[in-house]
Amino acid sequence: MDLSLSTRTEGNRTVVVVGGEIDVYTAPKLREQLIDLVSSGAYHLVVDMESVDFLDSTGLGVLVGGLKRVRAHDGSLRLVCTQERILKIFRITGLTKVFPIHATVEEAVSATD
Amino acid sequence: MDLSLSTRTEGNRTVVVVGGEIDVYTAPKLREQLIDLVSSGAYHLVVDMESVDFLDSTGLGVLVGGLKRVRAHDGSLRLVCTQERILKIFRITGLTKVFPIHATVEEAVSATD
Amino acid sequence: MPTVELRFSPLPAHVRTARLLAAVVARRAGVDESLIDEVKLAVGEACARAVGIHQAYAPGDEIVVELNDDGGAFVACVRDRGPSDADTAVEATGAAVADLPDLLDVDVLADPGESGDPGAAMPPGFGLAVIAGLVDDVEVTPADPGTVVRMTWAPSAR
Amino acid sequence: MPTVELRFSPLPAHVRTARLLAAVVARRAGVDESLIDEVKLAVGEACARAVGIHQAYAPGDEIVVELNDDGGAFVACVRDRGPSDADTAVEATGAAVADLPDLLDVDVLADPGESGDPGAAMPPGFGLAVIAGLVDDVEVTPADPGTVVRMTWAPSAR
Ligand SMILES: Nc1ncnc2c1ncn2[C@@H]1O[C@H](COP(=O)(O)OP(=O)(O)O)[C@@H](O)[C@H]1O
Ligand SMILES: Nc1ncnc2c1ncn2[C@@H]1O[C@H](COP(=O)(O)OP(=O)(O)O)[C@@H](O)[C@H]1O
Repeated sequence: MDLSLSTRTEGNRTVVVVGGEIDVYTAPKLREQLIDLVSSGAYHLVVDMESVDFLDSTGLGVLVGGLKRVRAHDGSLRLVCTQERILKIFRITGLTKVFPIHATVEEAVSATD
Repeated sequence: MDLSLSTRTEGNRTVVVVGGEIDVYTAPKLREQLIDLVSSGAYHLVVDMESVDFLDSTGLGVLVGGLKRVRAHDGSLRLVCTQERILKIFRITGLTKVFPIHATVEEAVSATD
Repeated sequence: MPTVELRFSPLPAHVRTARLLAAVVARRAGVDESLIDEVKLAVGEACARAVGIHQAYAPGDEIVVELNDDGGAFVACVRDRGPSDADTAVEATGAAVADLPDLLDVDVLADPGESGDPGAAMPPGFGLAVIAGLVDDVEVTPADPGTVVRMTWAPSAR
Repeated sequence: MPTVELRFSPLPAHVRTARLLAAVVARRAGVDESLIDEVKLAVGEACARAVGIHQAYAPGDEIVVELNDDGGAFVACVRDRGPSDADTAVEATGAAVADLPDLLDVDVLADPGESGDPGAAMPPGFGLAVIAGLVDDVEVTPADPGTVVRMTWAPSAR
């Protein structure tokens, strides 16, 4: 299964819907997408991971890289994820402390820090 | 995918419905089934292969073995198969000349030589 | 240098693993979807043949499958370590495909014994002949010891 | 003797192949379905780590994955041929899991360069630490050259 990506704007947030496997093979595509968004001035990102089947540490690295980029512009990167097997990876790595993780896109889009 | 087997009687014919993969790993199960049927006096067999996903030469060997067994009792072994990828294997090996191959179970059950 | 190489002990269960792997690597190498069944069948036949030979002659040795997807074509090589003439006579004499219907005359086939292996009804070389009937580009080469069955598929135009 | 062995050139695409193979062999070895995701993730991490190390230090060498399903347990070994201390410092000093949140303090992580590799934001040893966090039974042993990451899963009761 490959990676699928689509983006849309909701107010001042940009929602990136990711599907499939984020791994050492596909992570570069996601990374490129995040870089493109930040370059085009989108600093408040919501990454919807509900359709992600697989996530490895390379994928985590790309998300952390994205977070660093938006922070450099006082932006935010929020995740949408309720899948236990994906959440587990964030928990094991302590990244639940680094990323705000929401149950729905609506919640993430309307969240303020 | 594993092999699935079920049998039923229609008149003096015994229909064996095979599903999944008939290969070097699963062929022994099919072989055992055919031997059991012949031992119990079922000499007119119809093997329904419409749900078979994969067939290799070990599987062909089991069918040929079955044919030899029923012939020893003046019986018959008919196949039901319309799947092109399975038929191709019978054609390549010349076994279309050895097995009567039918489009439906009804046709096979009512066939006479 | 092969891109992906699988080695396995001579057990029928591993033949399925080899088939699955060949399908995945072939897809990735750009082999057309319509040929994937053929790849699975041919690689499976070559591995099943090797498993039979190893079970008889080299039960402690592993079978080697090399899958090469880095050139223009997809190449699968299956190497066994049995005697190099274990069953290649049919192929070597050029019988192969053309004579298959003869080889298969059901009346001349050996009677399958109760305890024999399930493929025993088929003549030696049958697996190789099926491969030759399926795949356009096959080479069977004696190695020392064993045999290498090399199958090549062109990538689909893209 | 490993039951199934996969060797592959250091390319990210082959990591998926290795993951898939590990899942298939683990299922067949009787590993509980609920642990299959863990097997895929852990073997994938070990392979991705090895690919990164080979790309830097041994691009011409193959990575070896051994999958053993013939004992009571399922054992996966991933061998690279890089320097044996390429990234094992974290593990060797016992940092591993406990210190992961510290390792990951987003403010101290290196800035990901435009052209760097996608995992560059993560500290060395991160992949190993993830494996240690996931799998109860992991051994990381220096080889000469390289490292062997050995992961063991008990079969489910059946
Ligand atoms: N992680 C995986 N698990 C199972 N199968 C996979 C995996 N990755 C790839 N495959 C198989 O490999 C094929 C090609 O995969 P993919 O990586 O999507 O190809 P591409 O190189 O075209 O992006 C798929 O059709 C699938 O069968
Ligand atoms: N030919 C195959 N193609 C793809 N996957 C396979 C194949 N054979 C087996 N598998 C995988 O291996 C697992 C176990 O297969 P199976 O042979 O049915 O197990 P068992 O040994 O329990 O009969 C399956 O869940 C499937 O994922």
